[in-house]
Amino acid sequence: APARPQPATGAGAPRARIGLVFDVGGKDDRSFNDVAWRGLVRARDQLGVAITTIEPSDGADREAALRQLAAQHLDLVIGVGFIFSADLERLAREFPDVAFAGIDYAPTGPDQPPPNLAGLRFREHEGSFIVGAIAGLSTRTRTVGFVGGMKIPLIRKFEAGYVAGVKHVCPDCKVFSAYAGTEPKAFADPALGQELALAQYEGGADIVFHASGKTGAGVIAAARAKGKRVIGVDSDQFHEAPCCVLTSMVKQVDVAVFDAVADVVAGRFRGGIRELGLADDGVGFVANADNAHLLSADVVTRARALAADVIAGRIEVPSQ
Amino acid sequence: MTGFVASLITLGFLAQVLRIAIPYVLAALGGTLSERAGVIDLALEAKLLMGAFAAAVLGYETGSIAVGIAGAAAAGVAVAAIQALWSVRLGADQVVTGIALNLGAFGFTRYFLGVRYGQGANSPRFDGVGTGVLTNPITWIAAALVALVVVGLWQTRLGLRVRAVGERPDAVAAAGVSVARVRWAAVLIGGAIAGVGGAQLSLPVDGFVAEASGGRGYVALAAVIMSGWRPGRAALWCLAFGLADAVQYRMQTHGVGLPAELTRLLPYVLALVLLAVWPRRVAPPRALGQPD
Amino acid sequence: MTGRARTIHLTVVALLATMAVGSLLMIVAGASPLHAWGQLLQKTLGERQGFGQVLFRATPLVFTGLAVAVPLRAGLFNIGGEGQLTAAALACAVVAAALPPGLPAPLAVLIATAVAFLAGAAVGAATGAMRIYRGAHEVIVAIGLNAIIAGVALWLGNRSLFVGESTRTATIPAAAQLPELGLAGSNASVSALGALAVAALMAWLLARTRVGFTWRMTGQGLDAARAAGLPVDRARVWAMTVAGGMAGLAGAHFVLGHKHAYEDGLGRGVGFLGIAVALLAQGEALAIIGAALVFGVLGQGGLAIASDVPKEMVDVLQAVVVLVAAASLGRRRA
Amino acid sequence: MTAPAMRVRASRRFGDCVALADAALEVAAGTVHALCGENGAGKSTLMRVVYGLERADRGELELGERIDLARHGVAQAQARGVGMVHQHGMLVPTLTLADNAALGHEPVRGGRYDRAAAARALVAAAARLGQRLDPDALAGDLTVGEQQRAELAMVAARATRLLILDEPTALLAPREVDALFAMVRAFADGGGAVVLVTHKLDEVMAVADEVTVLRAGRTVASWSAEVTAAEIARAMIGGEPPPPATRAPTPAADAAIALAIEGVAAPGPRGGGAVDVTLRVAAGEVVGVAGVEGNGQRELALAVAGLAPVARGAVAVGGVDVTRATVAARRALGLAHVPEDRHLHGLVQGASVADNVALGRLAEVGRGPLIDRAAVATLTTQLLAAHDVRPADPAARAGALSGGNQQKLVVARELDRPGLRAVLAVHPTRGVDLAASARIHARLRDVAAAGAAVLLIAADLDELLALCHRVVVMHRGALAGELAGAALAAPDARARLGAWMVGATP
Ligand SMILES: Nc1ncnc2c1ncn2[C@@H]1O[C@H](COP(=O)(O)OP(=O)(O)OP(=O)(O)O)[C@@H](O)[C@H]1O
Ligand SMILES: Nc1ncnc2c1ncn2[C@@H]1O[C@H](COP(=O)(O)OP(=O)(O)OP(=O)(O)O)[C@@H](O)[C@H]1O
Ligand SMILES: [Mg+2]
Ligand SMILES: [Mg+2]
Repeated sequence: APARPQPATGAGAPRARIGLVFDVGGKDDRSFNDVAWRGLVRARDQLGVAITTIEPSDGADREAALRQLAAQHLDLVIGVGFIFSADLERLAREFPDVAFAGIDYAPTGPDQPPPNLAGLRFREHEGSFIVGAIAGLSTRTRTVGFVGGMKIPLIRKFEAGYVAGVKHVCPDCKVFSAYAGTEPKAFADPALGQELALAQYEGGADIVFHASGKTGAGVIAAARAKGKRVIGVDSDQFHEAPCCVLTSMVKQVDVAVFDAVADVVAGRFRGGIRELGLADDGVGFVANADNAHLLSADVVTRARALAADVIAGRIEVPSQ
Repeated sequence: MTGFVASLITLGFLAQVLRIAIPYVLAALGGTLSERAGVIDLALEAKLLMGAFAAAVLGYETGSIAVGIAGAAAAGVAVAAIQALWSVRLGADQVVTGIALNLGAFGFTRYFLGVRYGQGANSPRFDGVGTGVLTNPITWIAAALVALVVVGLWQTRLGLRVRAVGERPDAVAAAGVSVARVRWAAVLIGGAIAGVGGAQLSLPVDGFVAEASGGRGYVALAAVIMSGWRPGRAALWCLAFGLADAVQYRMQTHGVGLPAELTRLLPYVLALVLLAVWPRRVAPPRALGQPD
Repeated sequence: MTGRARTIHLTVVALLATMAVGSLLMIVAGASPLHAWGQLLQKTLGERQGFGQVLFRATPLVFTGLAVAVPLRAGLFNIGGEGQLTAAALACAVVAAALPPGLPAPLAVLIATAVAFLAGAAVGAATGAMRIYRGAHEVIVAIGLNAIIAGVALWLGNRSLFVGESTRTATIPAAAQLPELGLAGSNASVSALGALAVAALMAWLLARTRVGFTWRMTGQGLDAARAAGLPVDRARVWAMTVAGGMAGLAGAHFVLGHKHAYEDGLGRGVGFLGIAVALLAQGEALAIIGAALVFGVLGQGGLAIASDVPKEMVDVLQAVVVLVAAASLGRRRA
Repeated sequence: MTAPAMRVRASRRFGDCVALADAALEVAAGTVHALCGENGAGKSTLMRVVYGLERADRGELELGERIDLARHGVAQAQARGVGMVHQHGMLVPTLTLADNAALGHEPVRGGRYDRAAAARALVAAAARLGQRLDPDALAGDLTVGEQQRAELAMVAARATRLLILDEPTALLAPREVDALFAMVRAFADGGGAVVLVTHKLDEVMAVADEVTVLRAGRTVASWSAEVTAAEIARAMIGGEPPPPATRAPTPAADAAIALAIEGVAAPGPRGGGAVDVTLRVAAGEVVGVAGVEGNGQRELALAVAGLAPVARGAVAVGGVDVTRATVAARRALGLAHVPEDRHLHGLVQGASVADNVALGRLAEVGRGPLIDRAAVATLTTQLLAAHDVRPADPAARAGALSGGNQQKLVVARELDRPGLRAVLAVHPTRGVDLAASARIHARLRDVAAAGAAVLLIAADLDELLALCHRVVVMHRGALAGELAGAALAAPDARARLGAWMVGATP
């Protein structure tokens, strides 16, 4: 993208310079990266910071992109995606004067991350558990599906929570599950997502939950074409298909990004790992006027109760 | 397991096979024409990618599917024109030219999206052709093109010249036919066909994503080679690839067989095993890769 | 034209074409070409950090460039650098992580590097054997192997090799890690020197040794070489084997000199770019160093000016460079 | 005399090579005109200019009227009744004869190519020449001779004014040559003009009414009256022709068998090939293999050289069985090979002369895993000088040498080797000029005299009769007859060999 440093609204020098590197799928994937971008834009508009973003094209490029931003000694460099974890640790050690934040950060060793690295994690399995329960309660065919992007532990978390949620409310419901592939491209292959979802719908599933980034655009397109229901991920994907998006497992990446920037601006940035779950509103599901016609009030009530149980520790949600 | 088997004998499955196979089929038809004329078509990947890109960008800008498909053909022709200029006119190495075009198309699509829409990985969404197979004009175009290429290659004047020029260009020249003109025609027509194949990668999913071709051009080239440079058979091979993919999706869905990382590899393993146990029987066009 | 005059001519034309197309792309993107080119060069050749990154990018390209050039000289096309690199990097990381503690650094590096070379070589050998003994086109075989290796590597990783929730293997011991070159803030490591040495070795091998001679003759005139009694089949399988080893060294560069572990997607794209590097260098082992540096400058420079021009501009420029090289070599064989 | 059927004057360079330097030719209607000259004299180039296949840098052309050479092309030439049968066949092997004949003039019906009409036209054209052919046969499945006859039928059907035959007899048996000349004669008698490109003087004497000689791209002589073969030869080479080849001394009767071919079958890729050949060549003996091309000689040679598998039978060099041995092992035993196709099997065209020498002599210039470049340089310089290869530049690209010099280089490398036991020479002087041919003949003689067994496969009976102690004829993959000793010197030797070549019993 012409990710030119965008001047802060209002006059004068920016209050901080922020860099962000996107994950595979890129800006406008209408999912994960999109939420991060929204958080950054809000920070730019409300906090008056200058932003620079890079959409890396492939493997070897990613670390170089982060490094490029770090070498400019920006105030904060954000890596969107677990894939940046190891690179962020190393760069944080190399550039102690730069603050780093990693979304979906997963520590690569037993050591504490360096003090200038904030790792932001989400308990996706908790949110997935709730939308799984919603699916289990809403299915008419007693069959639901899951489409993952790349088969990696992070996405397994979504799947595990989702399956547990379905089974919790409907023990004999069937759950199909499929992954788009073995390369990062699996997060950016809507044609493939569409085929995987169609295979599930045609196999009898009437609700499919996707955790596949841009690939999900194909999953949603399949739902639209089939007139079946779909569960979005990361951001509220209702507007991708108002006919069909039952709910979305939202992940407040935008909040996390905005907060990290706000901390830097306010001079209270601190490193360490923060994990956001249902309890922190870091993950959740969407129930509002938009999707009220798809999501019955009973189901919402039941889902809220389950969320309370999870928060209270009465339900242990598996993450793998 | 029964669910898996049952899922294979549905119309939906058939439709899926077709949907997946169309880009391969069209790329392979285009590749066959070009290679039959003696020009190695390693640029299929670029033609698919540019076709997908042009279809999405023009579809979005004009709101017309027809314009999108025409644009895809034009984009394929544009790539083919560079390829022909380099291969036929300048006598450049055809493998090198193809690889370079693939690299360039990859960069150009992302660059253009960045400049025009401020995002390198995705084109803006618009209403494409949907997932229907019978309602998708590309399906019908593809069916017509398979017939046209087969008939064209074996039963028309140009087809005869294309087949001749890939074998003995000197003999064609001695018969008073311009070798360059026949090659240009074959490469450009092939480019248009492969470009339309690209449209199938973006129109059904309502937009273009970077690297939408995802190696399909190379797989299509494999089909061309395995078919012995026969368009009908190449199309069948492509259907087989589509079939393998679709079966694989359903294996995953129904939890049959191997882990997802491995089921995805079935088409590749299949192709390699076939190549290993079934050594090459058909010789390539003799002048393939020779500048003149 | 003599060889040297042709090289100069090619360089000048490639430079002009790159500048013309690049400037056009810059203007379309709304940037001033003068400023953008200035920045591109300043941030790559004018700064220690940037130059270090150029070296870092060029290093694996030398290896994957050689991985294409060697078989190219022997008449085979190696498009399998990606898979060879991946297999090698995984093997290298796993073995390096399992090395007994207390092993002296040079020995650890040597063992890990040898493993990478051998793993890549094994993949290359399989490709070559399929081509020579089964008649399967090496491009098709290599494309298949690339996909299969990527899938199997991820499967192995997910099953047992990745640590924790990551897609990364265990970090290798310090003894196996290559020291950095000390170009502040860059990733350049001593593997850059290794690349120089290996390129020189390959140049010598091609020019002076029996096996290099056999490769060259096989590539230029397979039937004549066979009729003269050269072991052309074996030589071509060996060329692919050595090529796999070269790509394997690129894998070692990433594992030992950069990431200190294997992670999914490591070095992805570098195998393919090696094709362009080798083609630009016309298959000459020493020229590959220069070609790799050109690509390093473009790649790093593109990132440096990404805020003005989409960095994919450099992919287009790399294509332009290769096209110019292809055209200027055009009919010279006649 | 009426206006000529064709008159041309042209200049043409290829890079540094001047192929035509204002070469001129005039052919009258109703005549057969022989165009002679050594290899590389420019005969083919001049004819290709007339036929519109080659551009002239400068020149003029008349085909009944002045032709603008800038707009001239094959289609234009054909439209004016010019037809040409090319020196190297011009059929597309994967197409049928009918498709080949139609190429460029495809009959079309209802938008489609009308294959049946093309086949009918070809059959009719062949019938006019008294030939029968299968229009649906794939060109590549035919022997070269059959291909050439088919091409002649295709071309003759269209040519009305001028028929150009570029060295048409190289692939024909003597009887077939007679038939061809009868046809040529008939064409001329019908008012057409014929250019017969050749450097075989007996053919010139037999059929031509007029003769033009090219040398180094220039027209050096032209006769329309009686002329002797010797005069033509002098004009062709610009001096006295070299003395005829001599035979090596006859080896002793008890000389050891150095090259043994025992019941060998070596099928070709499309069938045919050698069926059952037994041939033993003693040390010091020169054995010739005659035959019309496509009767298994090529497959036999490739099998002996180790370049094609032997289906049945055995091959031995110096008493050692090499049936399954590699090429390298055969060479180590002292087998040398002057291949038929020097472009394909002889030299690596893109490599230097020195590399090409090293290629065949690695045993001498290798030092362990390395190659001794000084040794290569010494050996190359010595070979180039000894065999008069020009230019004597070890760094020159082999492909840049003229055909004759390329062949001299191959012969030098192969026959100037230590430990030579057996020599396989296939068409060693094809396409080589007289002086170079003489050197190659002398060289073959010398290695035989020095004790090597020589198996000489050649099409030219004169060459075989002059050099060989014994000549066998191959027909349909098997040996059809053999002449040795005095029988070779008998006046009916040529006739007997010629009869065997077409499968008749003399
Ligand atoms: N060399 C040829 N000449 C004429 N027709 C051919 C030739 N090869 C194939 N055909 C016919 O053209 C039609 C389409 O050919 P297609 O491209 O499908 O190849 P194919 O099915 O592999 O050919 P085949 O069945 O002959 O092996 C078929 O009817 C086929 O028989
Ligand atoms: N396309 C070409 N490129 C370069 N040189 C050529 C080309 N065609 C012919 N020549 C050269 O031009 C000269 C004349 O060639 P030409 O084929 O006309 O000779 P020729 O008299 O027909 O010989 P031959 O008896 O061997 O057929 C030769 O030196 C030949 O090498
Ligand atoms: Mg068929
Ligand atoms: Mg000639």
